[in-house]
Amino acid sequence: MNALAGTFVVLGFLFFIGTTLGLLRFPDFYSRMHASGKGDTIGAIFMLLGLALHNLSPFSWSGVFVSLKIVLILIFLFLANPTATHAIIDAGYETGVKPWTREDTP
Amino acid sequence: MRYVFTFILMYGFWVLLSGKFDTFHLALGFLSSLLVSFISSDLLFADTRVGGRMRELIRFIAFIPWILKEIFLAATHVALIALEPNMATLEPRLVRFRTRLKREISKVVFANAITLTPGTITIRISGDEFIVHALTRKTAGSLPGEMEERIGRIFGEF
Amino acid sequence: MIWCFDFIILLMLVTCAFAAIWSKGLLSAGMILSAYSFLMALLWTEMGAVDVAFTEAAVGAGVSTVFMIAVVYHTRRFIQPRRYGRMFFKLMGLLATLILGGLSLYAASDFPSWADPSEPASLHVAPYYIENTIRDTAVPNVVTSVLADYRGFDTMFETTVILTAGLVAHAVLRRLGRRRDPNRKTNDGRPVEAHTSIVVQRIARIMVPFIQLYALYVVAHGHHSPGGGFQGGVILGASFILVGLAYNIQTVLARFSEPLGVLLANTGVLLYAGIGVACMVLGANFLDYGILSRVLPGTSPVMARSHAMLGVEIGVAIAVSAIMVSIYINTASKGYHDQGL
Amino acid sequence: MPDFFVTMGVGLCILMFLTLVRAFRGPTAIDRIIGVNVIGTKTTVLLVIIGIVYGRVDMFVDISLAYALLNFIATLAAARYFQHHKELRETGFFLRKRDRR
Repeated sequence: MNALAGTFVVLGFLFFIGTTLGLLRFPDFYSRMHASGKGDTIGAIFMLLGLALHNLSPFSWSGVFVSLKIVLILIFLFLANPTATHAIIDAGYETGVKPWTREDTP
Repeated sequence: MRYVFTFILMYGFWVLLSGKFDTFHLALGFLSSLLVSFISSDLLFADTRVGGRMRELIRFIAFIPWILKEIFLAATHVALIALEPNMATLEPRLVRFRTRLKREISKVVFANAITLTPGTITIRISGDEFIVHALTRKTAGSLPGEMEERIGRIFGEF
Repeated sequence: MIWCFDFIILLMLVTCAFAAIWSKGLLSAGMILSAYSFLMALLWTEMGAVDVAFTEAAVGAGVSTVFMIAVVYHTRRFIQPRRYGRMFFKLMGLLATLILGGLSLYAASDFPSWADPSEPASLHVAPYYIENTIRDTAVPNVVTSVLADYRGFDTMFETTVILTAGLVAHAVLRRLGRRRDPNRKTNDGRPVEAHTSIVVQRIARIMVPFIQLYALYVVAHGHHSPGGGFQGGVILGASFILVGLAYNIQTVLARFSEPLGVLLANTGVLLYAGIGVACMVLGANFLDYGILSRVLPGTSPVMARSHAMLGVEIGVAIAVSAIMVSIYINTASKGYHDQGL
Repeated sequence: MPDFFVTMGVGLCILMFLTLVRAFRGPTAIDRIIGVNVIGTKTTVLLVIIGIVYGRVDMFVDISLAYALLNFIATLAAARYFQHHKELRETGFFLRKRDRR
């Protein structure tokens, strides 16, 4: 059980690294949104799943409830994160940011 | 009807949060759920016919593993692009297409699913038209694709 | 190993503070202060001050950033360079900062060092609270019993301070009897009301009931876990702010009208003070809850204190949530209560 | 096992610092909002990790849940600000330098 939890946490951490790199390296804000919208959600999901599993390992009923709460956090992040991404990118489109395209580079 | 459903949902949420089963806390939960279902049950369920929603909910839960797999692929894809030395496959573009989905809830689920899956983010929904930002040429070609079909089937449109 | 957390978070905090000062745009400064609040919450948690961290989380994520953005919405976003006397003002600012900072450092040298076991507070008051909370009040969370019972008088006046802040915001900002043209356009010919995507609206509608129930849970479980009246009230207010952000101010006012808001804000404080007065009527001191066991059926004085604390927390929650919504509506719509952020 | 979680937490802190770099550098205010949003998600996870390190998850998970529920309110407010702002088009603040006319 612990090994599985550890694997999940490490996997989530790798996704967080990918997010951060994407956020720093991508050329315009639309593509940065790709990094933050997806990488962050999946990273948080994996990490929280791992933590919930780890929390179960000495089994107790209060531990089960705490794990269920962690799963609730995960569900709300799953709802809220793409929505926030969509809201920001919609706002950027509204203010007239031009997307970066391959042809722009000299 | 929607009061009852909101109340049941809220009471379940309360028990999950509280984790205490003495009379005092259960009674407090009863009052709180009553209050919330009184204030904002019209937010949770837009129309009063709630009964038919259960089947959609079950189909939606069955849809979740598939979407998780897609998100996993998507995140790997973006992370790999971010790791490339000069990001050669990066070819961002805007895509416009019309959707066949009619109901608001299915459009919303579709938009969030697009946002979470390979290299695409929904920018705007105006009526039937979706404007989507795609990260590479390959992902731009794959819209609307299989996902629209699946979501349409969940919410009983096709 | 824990010091690594401390070190990185403190480093980030200082960087955030400098960045917020340097930034030319007010909105950017607001966003950086929002990040500052996240880091602050992390630091409180890491030091074990869970209730304070909860307050920081609820206030920082839920309302304070929204208030800042609402204020910036009605001001010019960028700092205008001053034409004359720039050097003079800067030097005066530097001088004032140096004097104030020196005085604070001088005063700080009188404080006991952090977590010193021999300081007066940890020798006399704190051990009493820690040892006797369960015996006196049957409340496991010491912070709640200190705030609502042992130091109930302070908390009552803190709630009054919040009420005053809400009333002042109302008195300064609200423009009664004036209306703006609902069809007016901005400079570039677009309608004033921002359009919001159906995705945001639908998800906000799903989230709002859960946020509200969570707020009530936080109020009710202040005795056992972090949280309490203030945090729960802020979260409850934030749920109405979310409705306002996803739809518009009219929608909020339809649910939470202005007279109702004023009524609730005052009712909350009155509930708190009323419990105190009820104790006096029964012949004990103000806010001495133990005597209430005569009125509440089937309770010992200890349980009466516990239940009275819950009543007090509910009062705080009602007042705080009403005031948060009222401040949001007033700042976002410039006091016209029609359109805005 | 606690050492493993402390390492993960410190790693997340370092990632937060890198994200802060994006939040400070901009170049536009929208980039800062993205940065702050990402920091919010990381905070949510980090709070649970700190809870596990201290062995009191039941206390810390509530704060984390509050962040999960409230984090997107601030983002939404900022996005709504940009949905509608007069100055942006006039000053060309969002365009890259060579697109400004």
